[in-house]
Amino acid sequence: MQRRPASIALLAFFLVTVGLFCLFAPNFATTSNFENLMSGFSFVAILAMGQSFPILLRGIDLSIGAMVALAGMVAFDLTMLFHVPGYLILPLVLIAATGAGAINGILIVYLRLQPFIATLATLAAYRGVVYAISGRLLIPKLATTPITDPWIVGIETYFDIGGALGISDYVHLPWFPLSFFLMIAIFITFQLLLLSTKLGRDIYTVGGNQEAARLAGINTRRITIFTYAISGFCAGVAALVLVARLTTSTEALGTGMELTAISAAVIGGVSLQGGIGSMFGPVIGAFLLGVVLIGLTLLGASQYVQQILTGAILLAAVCYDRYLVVQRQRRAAANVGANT
Amino acid sequence: MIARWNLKSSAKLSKLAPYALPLAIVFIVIMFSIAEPAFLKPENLIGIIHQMNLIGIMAVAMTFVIMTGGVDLSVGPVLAISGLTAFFAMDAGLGLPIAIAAALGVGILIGTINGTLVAIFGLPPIIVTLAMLSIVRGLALIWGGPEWHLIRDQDAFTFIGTGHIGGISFSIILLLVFAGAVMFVQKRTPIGLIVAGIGENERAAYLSGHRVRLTKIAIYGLSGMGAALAGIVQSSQVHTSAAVYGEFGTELDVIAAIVLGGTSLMGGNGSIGRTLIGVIFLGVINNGMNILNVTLDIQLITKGVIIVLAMALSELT
Amino acid sequence: MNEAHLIDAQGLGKTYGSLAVLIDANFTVSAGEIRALVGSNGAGKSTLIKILTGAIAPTTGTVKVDGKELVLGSPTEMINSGIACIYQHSNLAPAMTVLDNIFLGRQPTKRFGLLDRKRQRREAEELLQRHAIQIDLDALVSTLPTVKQKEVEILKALALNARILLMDEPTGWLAASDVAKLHATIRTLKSSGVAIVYISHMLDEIFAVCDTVTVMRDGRIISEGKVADITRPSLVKLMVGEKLAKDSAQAGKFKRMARGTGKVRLSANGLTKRGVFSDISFDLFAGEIFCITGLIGSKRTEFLHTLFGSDRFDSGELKVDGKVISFKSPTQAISNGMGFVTEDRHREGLMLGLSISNNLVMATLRKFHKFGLLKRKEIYSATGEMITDLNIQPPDPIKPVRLLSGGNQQKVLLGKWLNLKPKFLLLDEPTVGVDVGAKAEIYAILRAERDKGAAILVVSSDLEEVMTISDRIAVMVSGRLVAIHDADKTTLAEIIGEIGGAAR
Amino acid sequence: MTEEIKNTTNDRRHFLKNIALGSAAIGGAAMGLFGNSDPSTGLFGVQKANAADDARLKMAFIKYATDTVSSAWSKGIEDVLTPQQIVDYKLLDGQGKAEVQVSLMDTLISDGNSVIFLQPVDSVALAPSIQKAKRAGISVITLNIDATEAHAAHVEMNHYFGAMDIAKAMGDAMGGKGDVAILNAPPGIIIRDLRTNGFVDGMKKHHPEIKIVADQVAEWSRKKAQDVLATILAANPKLGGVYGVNDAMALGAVDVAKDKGLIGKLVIFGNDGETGALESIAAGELTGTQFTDVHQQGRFAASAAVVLASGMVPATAFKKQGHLLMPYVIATKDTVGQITPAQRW
Repeated sequence: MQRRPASIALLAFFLVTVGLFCLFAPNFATTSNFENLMSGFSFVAILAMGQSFPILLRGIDLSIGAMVALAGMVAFDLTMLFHVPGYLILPLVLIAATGAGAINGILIVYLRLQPFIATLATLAAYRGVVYAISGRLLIPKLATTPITDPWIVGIETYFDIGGALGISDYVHLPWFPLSFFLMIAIFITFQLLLLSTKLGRDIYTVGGNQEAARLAGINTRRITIFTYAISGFCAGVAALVLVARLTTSTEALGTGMELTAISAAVIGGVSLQGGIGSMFGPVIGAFLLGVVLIGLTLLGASQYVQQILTGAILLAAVCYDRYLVVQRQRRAAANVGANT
Repeated sequence: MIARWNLKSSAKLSKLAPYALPLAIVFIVIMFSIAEPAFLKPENLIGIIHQMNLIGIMAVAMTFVIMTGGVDLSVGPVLAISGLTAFFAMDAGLGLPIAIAAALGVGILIGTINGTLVAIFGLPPIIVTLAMLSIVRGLALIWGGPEWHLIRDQDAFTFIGTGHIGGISFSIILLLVFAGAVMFVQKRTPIGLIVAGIGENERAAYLSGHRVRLTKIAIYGLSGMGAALAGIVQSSQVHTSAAVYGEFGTELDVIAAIVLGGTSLMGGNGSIGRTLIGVIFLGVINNGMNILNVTLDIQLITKGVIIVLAMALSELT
Repeated sequence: MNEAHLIDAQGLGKTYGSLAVLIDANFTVSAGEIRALVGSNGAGKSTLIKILTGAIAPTTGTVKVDGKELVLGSPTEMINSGIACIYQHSNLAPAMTVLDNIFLGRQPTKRFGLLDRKRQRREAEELLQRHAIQIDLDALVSTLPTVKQKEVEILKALALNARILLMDEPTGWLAASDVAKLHATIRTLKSSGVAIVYISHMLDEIFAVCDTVTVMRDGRIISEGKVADITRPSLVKLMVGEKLAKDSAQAGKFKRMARGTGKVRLSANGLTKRGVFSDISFDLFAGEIFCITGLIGSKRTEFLHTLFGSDRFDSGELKVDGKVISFKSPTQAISNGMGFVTEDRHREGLMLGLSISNNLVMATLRKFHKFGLLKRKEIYSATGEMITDLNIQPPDPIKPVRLLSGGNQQKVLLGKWLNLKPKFLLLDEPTVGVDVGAKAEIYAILRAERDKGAAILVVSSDLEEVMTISDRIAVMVSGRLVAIHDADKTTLAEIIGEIGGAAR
Repeated sequence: MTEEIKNTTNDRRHFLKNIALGSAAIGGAAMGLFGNSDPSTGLFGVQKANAADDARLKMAFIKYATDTVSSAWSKGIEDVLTPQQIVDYKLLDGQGKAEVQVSLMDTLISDGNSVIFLQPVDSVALAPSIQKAKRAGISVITLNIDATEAHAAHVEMNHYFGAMDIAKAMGDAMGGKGDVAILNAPPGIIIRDLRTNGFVDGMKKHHPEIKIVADQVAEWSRKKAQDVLATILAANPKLGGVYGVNDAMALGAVDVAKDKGLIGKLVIFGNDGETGALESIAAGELTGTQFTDVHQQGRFAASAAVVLASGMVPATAFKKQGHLLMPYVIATKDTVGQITPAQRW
């Protein structure tokens, strides 16, 4: 069910791109490169999945970059300033990030702000909070001290699946980073949520036809707040992955990430019209961006060219999405005709 | 007349809403001047306008786009590439008029491409201009490289950003003239009405015989031109041009100013005059916090909270 | 009718500002009853339905289901009480499957809010079987033809285990064979004790499927009774009321100007748009009001759009003032002196946030500028005159149109095109949601325009209106013009027969 | 950090010792700031050292973001690497984001580079990547911002002491009293802290009577600096000095001073010493700046890279990285003439 030509086309495009780079980019088809891809872009995929929820409701969340920084700094402060054990930090960070996301939703629902404006305001405000609570600025020594808490740093662990299965003699598998499995876990959870729970169906309903949802007795306000909270939650997970990878957090963490996440979600076929899209698309979208960036770097293309190409892919994705809509309308019109 | 009617009508609509922003400005000004009397010095007040010059020009130019329910995220890189165009044109020995025409032309061209993709192909403006943001920045960097290009011995060009006429900074005059011209277009020509009509009800505007697509392309072109003009002014003010100017966040400031001025992102009626008030509002906040030597964290938090409060107020009244 | 009432509404009233759209309505339906709710446009049917579905709260009155009083204005409350509605407009989530849409907002769940997919499918299949409907449960709704979408809507309502089912023009988009199937379904429902409120203009359908009938007019319930006890002419008479007789008599005072001045302004010859309408031919004369009537879904609106250039026809020939032409855009039509008062004034007609004045000049800006500059004095005087002429209330040019009553909004929309001094005026349902007073004013305006020599083409489902204003009447059924009459040589009964009966 | 710098004197011999080998090579390259030697001559050829395996060497520079200093470094690096005909060199942009730099590091490591030049966004954040590079046998040379993980070499402008000297020079020019303002970078980057601390400590040490009345963020930008300084001047009309943490911000201050007729009255210092700033000094507008020969800094780094790539010193041999603090001059109207055109960037 929910099978759409868009996802298949996207997957095909992704595979072709990977194939081309494997053929032409030196050192692309190596296990270490795929490790890099997985560890470098899993968190982007997580953010893109989070961003997809507001977009499914015809909203947008511009504040995820600031929320990543906020969550990162909360983790930093808890461990470096307050020496809270890691097993407590992880849930606390996620609660903080989810709360920040929920605040976005509350502003949108109860103050009736447009999502763009509400999250534009919190984009500034959360970044301000990051500077305000930054333990690095408070105690400069901490700026050069890495985080060592095993619970946090442990997120940056690699698993030798091939070795564990005893097949490494036959196939050379990359080691999989934990962040990749986190991403997969979130993917499965969200996909399950969207496709197999009432809540998920309600999200699609509200996004697809808010009036119908209201008439069907769905609490649209609660759903709206929930989607922005999810976006915040994903920012929290991404922040933990980043903090583990960097062994610190910076005030500027996450700058501009909202645009990357929106791009990945839109490339992944999540429609700005609301109610259309799954979690599969954003994940592929994020890794497509990753493949292109890494592949072009290996080919020695200027990074400026990469920016142009990223924009072009984004444009192509919306064009294709638009093309599908037009096709659908044509078919619907033809159907009506056939029945009159 | 028509525009005055609009203003008056919204005044009747709800007594508070149209005055909320000016009142908020007055309130904030009073707060700042109590905290730091120097805030009220004439040179500081003029300084506020001077500082919001670039945002002001871009906001004025983008107001029409927002009025139609669109948005233009690509203004930052357009600002950069227009500065580069002016520099390279002058570097090649072309005269100032040609340099400026070329710079504005580049902005108009990019805006027109945005407009075409939005109006003809029906693509979502936010994504089109986001993609263009990336593409234009890439082009600017390839073309201009990472360096700052010093603009030397171009007195006429330098005058644009730093000169004075009768004691008033020319860049302020430029902003006022540009805003005046766009305001004139909005109030005295049919265009303002058509744009508002498209924003209110695009289908009805089409059925009223207006060239909706052409109008949309043109207003994105205007937005591009505004960004290009801002690029010229900035390059003139800082005597350099560089591909990295108009960094991320510029477009958000511009949009915030317009929306604070009361133009809804959903489209509909708007006014250049009120956009300028929105610009001044942001300018006063920034300037006041700088003059009070407030740290960056408080500045950012205050800015976010004030935007939320201002918007919530105008929604609720 | 003697059993306990399943639904019992007493003293319902609804006013918008000064306009009362529903007045002291008492409405009761029993289990196993199929109740027809009829009345011309603006009679208050939709308001009653909206109150019963919780979409709006009434100004006065109570609603009880099974003797229990309900909190009004809450869709959830109404759904929980077993009231479901099939609307004219789609209320589906287009990007979701049929299965999901049937259970929209109330999918069966297991623990942890997980969907019970098996149960959902089983229930849906039972539903399909019980009502003998065939549909692919896994198809996306957006890929289905409109008729199938309607079935999904019906299934959605049925799946609510609704005991009271409101159907608002359920057959508007259905083909004849589907109508029969739907009626069979409705009878099945009736036998299982469901109460059905059936709203339709189709008298045939009412006589075919309904037990009882409630007639509404001008916001009031004026008659209730068994269908078996009533004849078709007497029902029609109840619907249109004494007023029509009076108005018709009055209309008699106005000269019918069939074929107007005798000069053909617009001539359609075999106009066809594949799958929408076909082979439409007629002449429109200067100085006449030509009405096309028919049911919702008979493609009259689509036809007007192709005349106006906002849509294209595939074949046929359109002559305007003797020249063969097909307008490529509204701009072109307007510059040829054609105006179009669209049906949905909120979606296609007005800029609600703009002032009366701005709306009035919206279609004629080219007349109000010189060298690109607005001639504001002229706008001021022209809109001032127009406001006075049309008696737009309040006469405040800067008032946003959003704040006006429906009738005044409609007058603004009309005035926008009158500014054009149109040679042709197309009007699509020109008096929907307009109170009686404004209606009369609008009719007077139309007659005045006719007398000035404009060729006026009105599309209306409101037979009262058609009989009142038209010089000639055409009947459109499923995309075809089935008859054209001179207004003074036909009768209401004949027209109703052609609309509802003859076609099916 | 400060302490570490004090211990590591700004003596280039310290650097040479750490580099351990190839003193001749570095000697040629590092002939001294104001010498006129061609830095690319007299080097050990990597050609020679690697002649046997005929493989091309890959080197890359991950810059902080797109700015003038990085470009000048890159140019200096190319000066040295281009004559080495078997070196492929590329320049990558970290976009000011730690996670981008980490990802680029990963890519370069799996691409088999032999030396990576890096200006880390953050000292700690890039440490794991540097560790990973070392495991892969890749030498990492950091520029300006040190990393907490030990690596092959670190070449740094002398931020802290330079800023102290600027404070001294500014105080001297102001006659030992008055108010000064700082046009600063956003917090969270080490260069900002070093320069600000150096300046504050310098004022305390040399001119305790001078008060720092404003410290505002101008985001490295000339335009923002103009706006911020104009505002600061409104509140502090008697302001005597302005320190721009980079030259762009200092030039923004000059623009304001020009506009308000304060040239000559307002003492303005910048940092880095890019061409525009030097011209401004010569024209008597900007009071001074800390000039570092950034090309030379790039050449030093590249020379070290060449030595490392020759394979005679394994990257793993470094327990603690070689450390070079670049020599600098406080360029003022009197000294600016000594800086030759070749040294300007």
